[in-house]
Amino acid sequence: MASKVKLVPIPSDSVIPERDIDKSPILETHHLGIDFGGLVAVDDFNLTIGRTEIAGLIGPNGAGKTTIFNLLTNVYQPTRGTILLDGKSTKGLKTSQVCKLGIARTFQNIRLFSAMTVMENILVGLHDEMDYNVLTSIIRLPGFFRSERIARERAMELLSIFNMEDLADAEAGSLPYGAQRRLEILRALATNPCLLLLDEPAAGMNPSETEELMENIRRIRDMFQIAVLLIEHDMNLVMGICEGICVVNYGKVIAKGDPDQIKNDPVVIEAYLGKKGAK
Amino acid sequence: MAFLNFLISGISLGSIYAIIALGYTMVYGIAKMLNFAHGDVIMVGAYICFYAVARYKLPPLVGILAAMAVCTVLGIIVERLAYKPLRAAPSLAVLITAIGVSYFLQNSALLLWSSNPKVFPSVTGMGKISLFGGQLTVSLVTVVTIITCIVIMIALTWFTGNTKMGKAMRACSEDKGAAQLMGINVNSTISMTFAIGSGLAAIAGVLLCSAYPTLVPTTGSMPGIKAFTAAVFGGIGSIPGAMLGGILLGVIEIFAKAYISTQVSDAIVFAVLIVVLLVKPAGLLGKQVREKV
Amino acid sequence: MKTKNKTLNKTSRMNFITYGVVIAAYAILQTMVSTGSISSTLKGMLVPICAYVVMAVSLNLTVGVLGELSLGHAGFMSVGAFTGVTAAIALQDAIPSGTLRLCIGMVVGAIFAAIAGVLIGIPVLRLKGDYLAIVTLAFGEIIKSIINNLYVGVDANGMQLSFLSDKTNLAEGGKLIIAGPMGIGGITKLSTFTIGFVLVMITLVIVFNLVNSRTGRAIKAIRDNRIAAESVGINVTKYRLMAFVISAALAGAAGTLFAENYSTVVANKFDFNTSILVLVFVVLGGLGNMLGSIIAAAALTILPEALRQFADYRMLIYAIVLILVMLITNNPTLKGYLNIIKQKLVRKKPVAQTAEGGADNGK
Amino acid sequence: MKHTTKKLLAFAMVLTMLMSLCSVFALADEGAAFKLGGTGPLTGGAAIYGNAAANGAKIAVDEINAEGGIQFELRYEDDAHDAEKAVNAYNTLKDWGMQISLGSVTSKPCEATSAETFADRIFALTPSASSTATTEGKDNQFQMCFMDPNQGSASAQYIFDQSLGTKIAIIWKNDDVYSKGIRDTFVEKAEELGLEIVSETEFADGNDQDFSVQISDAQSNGADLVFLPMYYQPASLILAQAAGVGYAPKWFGVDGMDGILTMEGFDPALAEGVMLLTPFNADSEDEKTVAFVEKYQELYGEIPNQFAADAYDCVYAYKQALEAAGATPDMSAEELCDLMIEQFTSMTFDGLTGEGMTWDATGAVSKSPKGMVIQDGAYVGLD
Repeated sequence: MASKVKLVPIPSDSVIPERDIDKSPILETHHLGIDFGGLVAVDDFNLTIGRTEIAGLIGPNGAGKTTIFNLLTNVYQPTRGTILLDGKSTKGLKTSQVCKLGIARTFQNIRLFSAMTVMENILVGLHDEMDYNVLTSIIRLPGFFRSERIARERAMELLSIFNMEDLADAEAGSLPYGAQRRLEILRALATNPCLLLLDEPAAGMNPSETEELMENIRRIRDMFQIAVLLIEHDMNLVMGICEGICVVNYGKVIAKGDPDQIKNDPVVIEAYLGKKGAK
Repeated sequence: MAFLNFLISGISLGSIYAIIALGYTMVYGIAKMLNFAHGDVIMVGAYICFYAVARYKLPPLVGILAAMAVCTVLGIIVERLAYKPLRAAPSLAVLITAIGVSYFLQNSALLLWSSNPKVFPSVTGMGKISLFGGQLTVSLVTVVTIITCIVIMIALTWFTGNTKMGKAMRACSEDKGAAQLMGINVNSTISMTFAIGSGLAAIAGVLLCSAYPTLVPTTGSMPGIKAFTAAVFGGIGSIPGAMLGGILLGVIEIFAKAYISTQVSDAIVFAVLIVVLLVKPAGLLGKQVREKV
Repeated sequence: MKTKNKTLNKTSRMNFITYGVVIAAYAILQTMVSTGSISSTLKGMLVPICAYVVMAVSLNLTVGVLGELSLGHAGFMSVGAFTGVTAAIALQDAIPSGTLRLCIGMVVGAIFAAIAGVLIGIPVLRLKGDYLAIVTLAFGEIIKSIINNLYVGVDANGMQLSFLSDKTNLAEGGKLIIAGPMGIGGITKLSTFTIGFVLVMITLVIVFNLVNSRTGRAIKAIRDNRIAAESVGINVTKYRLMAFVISAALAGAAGTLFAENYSTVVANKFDFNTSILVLVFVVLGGLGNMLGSIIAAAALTILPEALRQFADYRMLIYAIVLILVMLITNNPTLKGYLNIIKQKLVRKKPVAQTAEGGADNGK
Repeated sequence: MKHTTKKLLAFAMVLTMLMSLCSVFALADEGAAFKLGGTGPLTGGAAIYGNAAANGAKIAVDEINAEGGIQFELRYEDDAHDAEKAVNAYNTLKDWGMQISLGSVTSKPCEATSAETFADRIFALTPSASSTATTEGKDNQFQMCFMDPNQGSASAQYIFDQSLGTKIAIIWKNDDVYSKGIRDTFVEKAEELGLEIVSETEFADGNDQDFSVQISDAQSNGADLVFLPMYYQPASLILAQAAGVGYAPKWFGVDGMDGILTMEGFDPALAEGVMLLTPFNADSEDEKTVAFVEKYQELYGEIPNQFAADAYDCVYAYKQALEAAGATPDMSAEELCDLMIEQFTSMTFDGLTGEGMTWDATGAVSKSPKGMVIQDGAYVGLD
């Protein structure tokens, strides 16, 4: 689709797809940083993501990628810098409030509600779509049934994206690994996000599954018109679907650009691909 | 002078809590279970010592050793029969079993030794030490209690730091799976922990009953709960924490009685515990583990 | 759409079984009571069993559904018992109907217990795991200590409260309701089995309908994975507190029901041991399994009474039964043996049926 | 699967228990003996009192049955010092066919069971539940011990009369009806008499081991007499700890203090000079008492305390009343109840715990407490 990219002005140096250029970016971070004790885990992290961009965040193990996700979702409060989601600062918000503003995520080590069914997992994601209150649910007023019915229909629609309708009643913890990863993505989508953060979505998948996943990520983006930021070690996936890539090492951005630029960037090759090649 | 007096009483009471708390904390550290029967092991220890010294006129030291031996064996048996089969079970199931064991020990004691209170013979003698021209009187029991507590603390710290078994214990409490892979026999290490904890409980029982010399089948329950509180106060799983928690709890209890109200002193003790945990959610010396996301 | 119905059916079937069991038990026992074919022992235990069932179900909401260990549930029962009974006594002249007074008492008890739940929940729920457990224990003890030192009287000028010693100075004709450590005495017994049954049913409706709603799913999500729940927009603090407070309120109502069944109530009744007793019901019945809690509460309340024939040994036997049940239901090896026995029994079932007639109707 | 296993197990448990309850029910049969029942703490923290009462009553019943006249069948049920369990225990006794009751041993449970015995018209004579609420407003509830208020004011009066002390300290048990009841009337009477209370401190269950603060408070306020309205177990700790810090005021106890000398391993020197009001004295030279103490020791290996003596007296009082009324075991509980009310309000009874006891219509006993002082490990009358 949009392989043409353009440089975004200061401060981010990021690239975003051409189609998003005249819209305001969905996410901007300015000089974001966090220290754990004396250790600087992330420093001066600037990134801009376009409305419908699929962006990649890569870097060697321990580079601080997941920490950046945790900063974006306010699991950790940043020591420095600001995060602007759709132009609004998320400073001081709780993780749950950030989610309500539109950032949803998956986790590197899958975090499903494993004792609940697949359907229930999605329904938890749809929590805010339902408008009845506690009293309505206890007395079972008609509003409860109406709201529940709509939510369940919506959940089935979401499950149909990955053809998982038949698994609706299965216990989430009993699903095979790949299905768990997919369910986690659907649960994130259920919260109606404008930015989806995927933490190693292809981990543990074989090449054909990865291929399918790439297709699905694109499909989700097109269907929901949302931005996706993903952490991934599988270079085929990253290079295959990401429009803009940000490379971090030791908590700092070392390169930004489109896949071709990254592939040929000597700093990246030395820090990341180079090391891998040397092995 | 009254202040000093209360402080000494507090440290003495706290030392007993601390020794009991050590048992709780060691078992928790390694088996991740709250052994609610620990308080009742104390009671058993005190009864054994009572019978040895008062009935069979054995020297106090023999009585203490007998109590330790019986409690150690009791600890191992209870662990084998009631806790070991549940190693893979959810921690709540183990908790309820421990409560069952506590009921069992209390009711066995009631049948074996009747409900009539026994007055515990002094194992230290009734001596007193007068300081500041008689303004401050400290009983010998108090001195012995505090010294014993310090000795046990030092010995345990040395044991866990320098012996093979102690290191195995620490390894098991960090990560049982990894310890097993390193060739440590996890089961026997856990049994050993129970044995040591129960042995300490016997000493605590003797000291408790020397300081407060009545003995009934429920003697151990309230000190048990207080010591459990102390262990959490100091940071459960931490040996110095149990020590600090125990002594502080004893001192706070006595001070609350002396300077605020004898009626609500327990409430004050628990309120202090709550405040401390709110400020330091893992206890005074506990390690704050950040959940990895 | 087919699957949707199946989900509904599966959970609701279990709920309907639970309602069914409770209603059937009530019908049978009530018939026995009215025909006089019930022993005084069992009859006397009907109301406390109802109260303990409500306690167990409400604690199961905290322990099983929310996933937090509470060791101070009896504290809320205590708050409910004392406030509810006080309300019922204070209204003695205003409202002649005992049942109405009891209902008002239970509502008052529930409200006060809920308030206590909020006050305790806010600090407690900042903690996790065993630390949370110990703090609930601490609060339970604090509640006990406070009520042990609380004096409440009523006279023409209204309610008089004092703490530590009786300074209520009641006017002529006034009466002291809560007398510190002596608790409340001379209570007119208002609780009946029917009211107890109604309270159990209300509790089940509240808990089941709560659990099977967005609120309940949010609470279960927090139990399963707090961080993931936050990441999908669940306000963790709010829902944890909500579960805790509802649980406390139900315990409060149970406390009033319990206290109104005896002529006297003291704060020491609702101590750590009572909290533990209720926890045993919950764990034995199965976490999150309300029917299990109900059966366990009833069985373990009856058990010590049924063991009276063993005289001195009864509490010892109770302890052994408790340990054995925990071992059998939780140890894989022993559970295996049990399954083998069960299979054998099932295979022999046709034989047994012919031999003993309706012997297995009881299942 | 797991749940099914548990459920099956639970069902099995319920079934067996229901069956065993039925079997208890079936046990009730009409015999030639009066069915006498009582509840008391036979387990738990207060088990000393319940067991003593049960043992005392047992001895009396065995003696009476051996005589061949009136026959009793005695049954004591455990109430673990808890109102709920006391009512359960009472109901068990009712199922058994209890005709006359020994109430409950401790005050709070007795308050609960007395409401039941009152409603069911079963006559009850409690050996030791001393709170006013036990008998208040109930015509068929009687006590063998004195009521708490009597003890408190009698103690204050005694201290005043004998000029035993001018500065008085009180240590009492904050969560105990018995202790609280005595303390309240003691303070009231002391104020009236102009006795000065210089220190008042409390303790409670679970907080009843360390008394250093209470003792220190009494000592620093210069109390020359310490009043201990409590049972003997905590009292023994107070005495020991006071001795530990060298504080030796006059000690004044109440009837619950009796038994302190019988504690195994207790050093009588600690109790030297302790004064108490008690109706029973195990060291008495009185023939009946000697025989009772001997028998008790032989059977239970311990010296009986006042609870045992009170329960023993209860059974003999019943014997006297039943004989006087010409009651027969085939009478219903209700018939016996009316007869007993009539008898107890009119008869005079001599027992171990007092001579010439009488009861008024409220159910309170009138017997005079004896002032005792402990000298050389034995009670000596104070008068």
